[in-house]
Amino acid sequence: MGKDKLRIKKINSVREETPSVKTFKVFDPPSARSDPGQFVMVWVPGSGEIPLAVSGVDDDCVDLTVKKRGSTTEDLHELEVGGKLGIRGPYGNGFSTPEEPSLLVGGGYGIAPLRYLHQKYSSEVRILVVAGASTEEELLFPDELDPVALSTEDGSRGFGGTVLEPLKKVLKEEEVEKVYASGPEKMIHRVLDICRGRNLELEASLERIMKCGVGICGSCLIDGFRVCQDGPVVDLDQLKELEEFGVWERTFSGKREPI
Amino acid sequence: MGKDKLRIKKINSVREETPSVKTFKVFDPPSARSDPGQFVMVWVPGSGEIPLAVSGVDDDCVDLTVKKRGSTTEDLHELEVGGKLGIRGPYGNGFSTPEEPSLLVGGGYGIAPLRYLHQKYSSEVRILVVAGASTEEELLFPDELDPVALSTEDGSRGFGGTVLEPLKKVLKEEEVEKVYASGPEKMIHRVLDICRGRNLELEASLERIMKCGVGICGSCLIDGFRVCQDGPVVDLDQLKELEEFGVWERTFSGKREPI
Amino acid sequence: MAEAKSLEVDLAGLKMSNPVILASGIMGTTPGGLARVAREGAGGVTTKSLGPEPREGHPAPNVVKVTAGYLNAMGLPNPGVEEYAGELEEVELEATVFGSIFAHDSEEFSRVARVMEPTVDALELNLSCPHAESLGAAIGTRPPLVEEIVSSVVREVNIPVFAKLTPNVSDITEIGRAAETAGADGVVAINTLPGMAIDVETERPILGNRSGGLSGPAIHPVAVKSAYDLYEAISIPIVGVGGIESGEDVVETMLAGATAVQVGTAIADRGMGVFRELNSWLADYLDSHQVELSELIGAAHDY
Amino acid sequence: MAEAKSLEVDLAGLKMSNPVILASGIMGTTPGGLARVAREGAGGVTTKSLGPEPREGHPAPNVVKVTAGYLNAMGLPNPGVEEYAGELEEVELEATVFGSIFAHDSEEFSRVARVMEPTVDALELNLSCPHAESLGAAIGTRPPLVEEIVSSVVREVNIPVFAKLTPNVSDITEIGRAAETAGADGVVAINTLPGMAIDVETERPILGNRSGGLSGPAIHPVAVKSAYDLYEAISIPIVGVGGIESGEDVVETMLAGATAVQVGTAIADRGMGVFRELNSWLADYLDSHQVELSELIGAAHDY
Ligand SMILES: Cc1cc2nc3c(=O)[nH]c(=O)nc-3n(C[C@H](O)[C@H](O)[C@H](O)COP(=O)(O)OP(=O)(O)OC[C@H]3O[C@@H](n4cnc5c(N)ncnc54)[C@H](O)[C@@H]3O)c2cc1C
Ligand SMILES: Cc1cc2nc3c(=O)[nH]c(=O)nc-3n(C[C@H](O)[C@H](O)[C@H](O)COP(=O)(O)OP(=O)(O)OC[C@H]3O[C@@H](n4cnc5c(N)ncnc54)[C@H](O)[C@@H]3O)c2cc1C
Ligand SMILES: Cc1cc2nc3c(=O)[nH]c(=O)nc-3n(C[C@H](O)[C@H](O)[C@H](O)COP(=O)(O)O)c2cc1C
Ligand SMILES: Cc1cc2nc3c(=O)[nH]c(=O)nc-3n(C[C@H](O)[C@H](O)[C@H](O)COP(=O)(O)O)c2cc1C
Ligand code: FES
Ligand code: FES
Repeated sequence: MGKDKLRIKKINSVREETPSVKTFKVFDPPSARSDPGQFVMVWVPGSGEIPLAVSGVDDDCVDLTVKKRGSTTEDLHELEVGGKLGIRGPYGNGFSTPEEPSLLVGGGYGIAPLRYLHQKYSSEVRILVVAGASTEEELLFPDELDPVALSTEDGSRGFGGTVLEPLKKVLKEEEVEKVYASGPEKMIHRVLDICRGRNLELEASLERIMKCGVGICGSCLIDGFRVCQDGPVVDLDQLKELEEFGVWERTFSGKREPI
Repeated sequence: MGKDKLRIKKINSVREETPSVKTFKVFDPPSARSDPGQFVMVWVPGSGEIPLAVSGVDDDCVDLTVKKRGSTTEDLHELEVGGKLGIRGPYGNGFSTPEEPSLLVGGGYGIAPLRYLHQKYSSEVRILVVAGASTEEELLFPDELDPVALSTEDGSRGFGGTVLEPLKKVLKEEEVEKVYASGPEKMIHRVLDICRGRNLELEASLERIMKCGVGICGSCLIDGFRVCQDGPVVDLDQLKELEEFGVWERTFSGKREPI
Repeated sequence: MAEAKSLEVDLAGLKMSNPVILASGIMGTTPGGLARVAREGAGGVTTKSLGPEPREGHPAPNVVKVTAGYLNAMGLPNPGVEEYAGELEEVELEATVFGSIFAHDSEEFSRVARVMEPTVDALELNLSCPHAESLGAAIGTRPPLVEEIVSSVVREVNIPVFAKLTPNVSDITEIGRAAETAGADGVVAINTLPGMAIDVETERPILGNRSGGLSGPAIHPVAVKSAYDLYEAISIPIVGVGGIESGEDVVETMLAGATAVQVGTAIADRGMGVFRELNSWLADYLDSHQVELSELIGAAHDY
Repeated sequence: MAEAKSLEVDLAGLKMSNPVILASGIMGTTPGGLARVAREGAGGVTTKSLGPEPREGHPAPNVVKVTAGYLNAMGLPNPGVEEYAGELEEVELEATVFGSIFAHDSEEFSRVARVMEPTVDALELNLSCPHAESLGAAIGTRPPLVEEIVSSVVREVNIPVFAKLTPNVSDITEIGRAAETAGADGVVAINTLPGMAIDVETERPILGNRSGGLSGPAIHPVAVKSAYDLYEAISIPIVGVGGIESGEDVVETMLAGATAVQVGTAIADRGMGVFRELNSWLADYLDSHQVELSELIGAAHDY
């Protein structure tokens, strides 16, 4: 059984990060022992079950930083302190321990797992952050992560457009050995190109539809790679091998559709 | 699962103890870690499954000392070195550690668990043995146990009759604080009377029909006492409380019959 | 502080001190075994299934451990209903007593029921033993037969009659409905699932009877679904059985629709203390959730 | 030293490199998943069950862990047979490929079979999914329907056709016989058992679909008994499925009567390496027992 059995937990605190993102703190020792990059499956009773990255750890509590997007995240956003969630996991693998000057690049709520990585290692290793958001007010954890560069889609702060421009700029200016990326697959696909061009190491956290989290249902497959178990963190060499990566995604039926 | 799962083992050696009793040595670490008095359930493939006391331990091997009685023990006696047995357990509780001058009294193959007790503790504590058998040649472990007194039903050696006479004699002559008894229920019933009369401590190992060994089937009940789990070792206080002890036994159907 | 919640339950008119009942075939081979379980805190106890004649049962091995449960092929050993009922009269029991019976046909069922009636509080008809050839399995899978047997026993006796159902059917609610139509006061679900274990060293089926019935945590999800489905289909009370090991399992089974539960195999792994443990967990649950026991029954159907 | 024993097996004319097949619905949602499992050493791979139209499946949660297994209620998500077959053509697979299909009636089954046929080595008819309303469960529990569907597909295609059976019947051999009579080349047994889990904190059924199918070690004894009973009843080959996790489980299932086995849920606990592990255990077993793989099939029936 262990980590796979559903654990019902009460929400300890809720923090509004941006108009569309909240962080839920939950007492849950098993996921508080996760590595940055791992995720949990979160059941919102009466609504649905979704994968969420651990965005931080505080003793035996975990932070879940959730963007309001569709039905389940909306219902989750309705929950207050004391509200009940089901949690199982943590699942998948985590990022490696950053040992050299590293750069974290995150788009949207994709910054969530990177925030945990930053929290855990930024006192030991030089870690720079480049972040992107739709608008200035949607920027996540600006104070904690103190990004060296950033972008907003509407140009309200930093570069206008995607996070790729500030990323390239920083890579030109700063000494960086390794990039950690998390965000939409399209973005990661581009980051991969950028890293390959510059001979940088890369680890990225991927997202797919995850119905089981335990590696059997096949909903998260990229080629034969199970993002839930073999990922969600992949390195550059793995990404190069994945033919469907950045090209095809899978719908709930398993049908492939262009990304 | 643990000790309850059936383990298939090959017989390491077979020793003929008497014309009707053989000792089978089997490599089986779980039962080699048993306490004297505990028993195992032994499957003789193609024949049946029966409870057998551990009669000795030798590293990771156990001795099973078996009297040929009916179909399953006959089939077991046919097995040779390399023959396969299924073993589960050990089950039940064991004898307490003898700490004062003790006397072991065993009738027939009932001596089996006492032999293990003797093997384990006779170098530390003064332990006397009184044994009974049907005939001289059926006497078990005479050299190892070196009985101070014995009986045979046919009078071919020691007292003629049951083990009770030599027992009473030894209790008169020797300093003994505690008696450990194993054998037919009728015998133990008498030993109980003897010990109560003399204010001696008593522990006895009981035998009943045991179909499961794990405390659910109810075939081994004496009143509400499950010999397989709550026993097979009982002390004097427990025996006093058992109304059916020595009076009623249960057949395979659960019907009670006078002992 | 609020008063401690009561564990008392009314099961088809039977007032029980708590909803945890000993399942048939476990420890109930003798009335002495029932008395022990009653002392250990069970609200009710069920006898071994008793038939018209004494039976020795199947050859050993009778029990084999499998992952998360046991296979058993006892083969309904029992001393016969006369013998057992006689012995039962001598024993004082501080729990509600369910007399489990089996037979070949409705006439024989009625006869056995008549003998059992004076010594028990309720009857449980074992329509479902999966491993006694021509006894049980065939009966419990056919609604018309179930109806015939239940109504014949109900006519015969004046105590509550429960029909124990096998999960070995495509739709357990059909059998539950047949029992209800025939006048059963409640149903008990589920009996064991048919299963088998073969030893790879000797290539032999391990059980003396080759195959047997699967019990224990392995079958718990099947038991929960059975209680849930029956709750939608019938309005007589349901006693939930199958792999209940913890207080959580008790509550889960009640939320599915059970008014009370039975516990069997858990005794092997948890010991005789399991009845007290389940009840104390249950009491804590009622307290901390500020809910009455009766409110749990079928509550999962609200969602 | 004796030569290493071969793991090759002939299953209804299909030559497989070893008898361990990926079960339907596990990893087979995409042909890429099948390719991965083939690389991991499976002798055969089965596609997710494909239907005539795309289906998104049931709402989440789709999977919940229970003791010794999982409950799943995927709800047969699949991109539709056309889409899948198209994608399957692009992929090179080093294993025997079984195309699992489902449909509402015999005519639809035949249509889906026709689309699938060119891209697979054999067909597996999912007559047994217990949790897609009106799909599967009803069909697989009724012998005449099974017969009708199997014979219609067998007439339609020129590759081996396997019928996958549900254990959710009183007598699985009736269904097996119906499949054999209708010309099936083999049967696959078993699919999941109906089950349910309810959370005691929220009082809610956990699965989005409320109930689901139980898989994993919990159901293994049921799978062994099914294979054993089918072996006595029919003479077409049996593929054993259900809770197989270890080499010992493979041998046990073959001794019961299976010519090959399928593995699903074990991937969750044992990882993708499970196919290699089972095969290497099996090879060691054959060596140390000096027995041919084919001699295992049904050997437990000699006792
Ligand atoms: C490994 C991983 C980590 C993630 N971490 C975060 C995070 O830290 N913060 C965050 O905000 N988001 C995260 N996501 C994305 C998050 O899971 C989706 O935003 C969420 O599932 C959307 O659900 P919805 O109902 O709000 O939206 P909709 O798109 O309307 O989805 C409706 C339903 O579809 C299902 N569904 C949707 N997306 C997924 C999915 N990816 N997997 C399984 N089921 C899905 C759910 O059942 C949901 O109820 C992560 C995703 C993955 C794969
Ligand atoms: C705790 C305990 C320890 C024992 N230790 C020993 C020992 O060390 N040495 C020894 O020789 N004998 C011991 N016995 C007795 C031994 O179990 C019986 O002698 C043996 O079961 C007889 O089987 P049989 O087939 O030879 O005889 P039969 O009397 O012909 O029995 C036929 C069948 O009945 C069943 N059966 C018979 N007796 C029992 C029983 N007590 N429990 C369960 N099933 C039974 C078996 O299935 C057997 O195949 C012990 C018994 C118990 C309860
Ligand atoms: C050893 C054993 C003997 C059983 N004997 C009977 C019986 O005689 N009559 C009956 O109705 N059920 C019998 N059962 C089934 C149980 O009453 C119960 O329905 C089943 O074991 C599931 O519950 P559990 O998982 O709590 O054991 C027996 C079960 C076991 C394990
Ligand atoms: C997540 C999941 C999805 C499944 N999907 C299907 C399916 O689409 N078609 C099918 O015939 N069986 C399906 N099954 C049943 C399996 O093929 C198999 O029969 C069952 O799980 C028992 O085997 P196991 O214990 O090895 O998993 C599914 C099982 C699981 C766990
Ligand atoms: S989410 Fe099911 S296999 Fe990855
Ligand atoms: S042998 Fe079954 S309860 Fe003791």
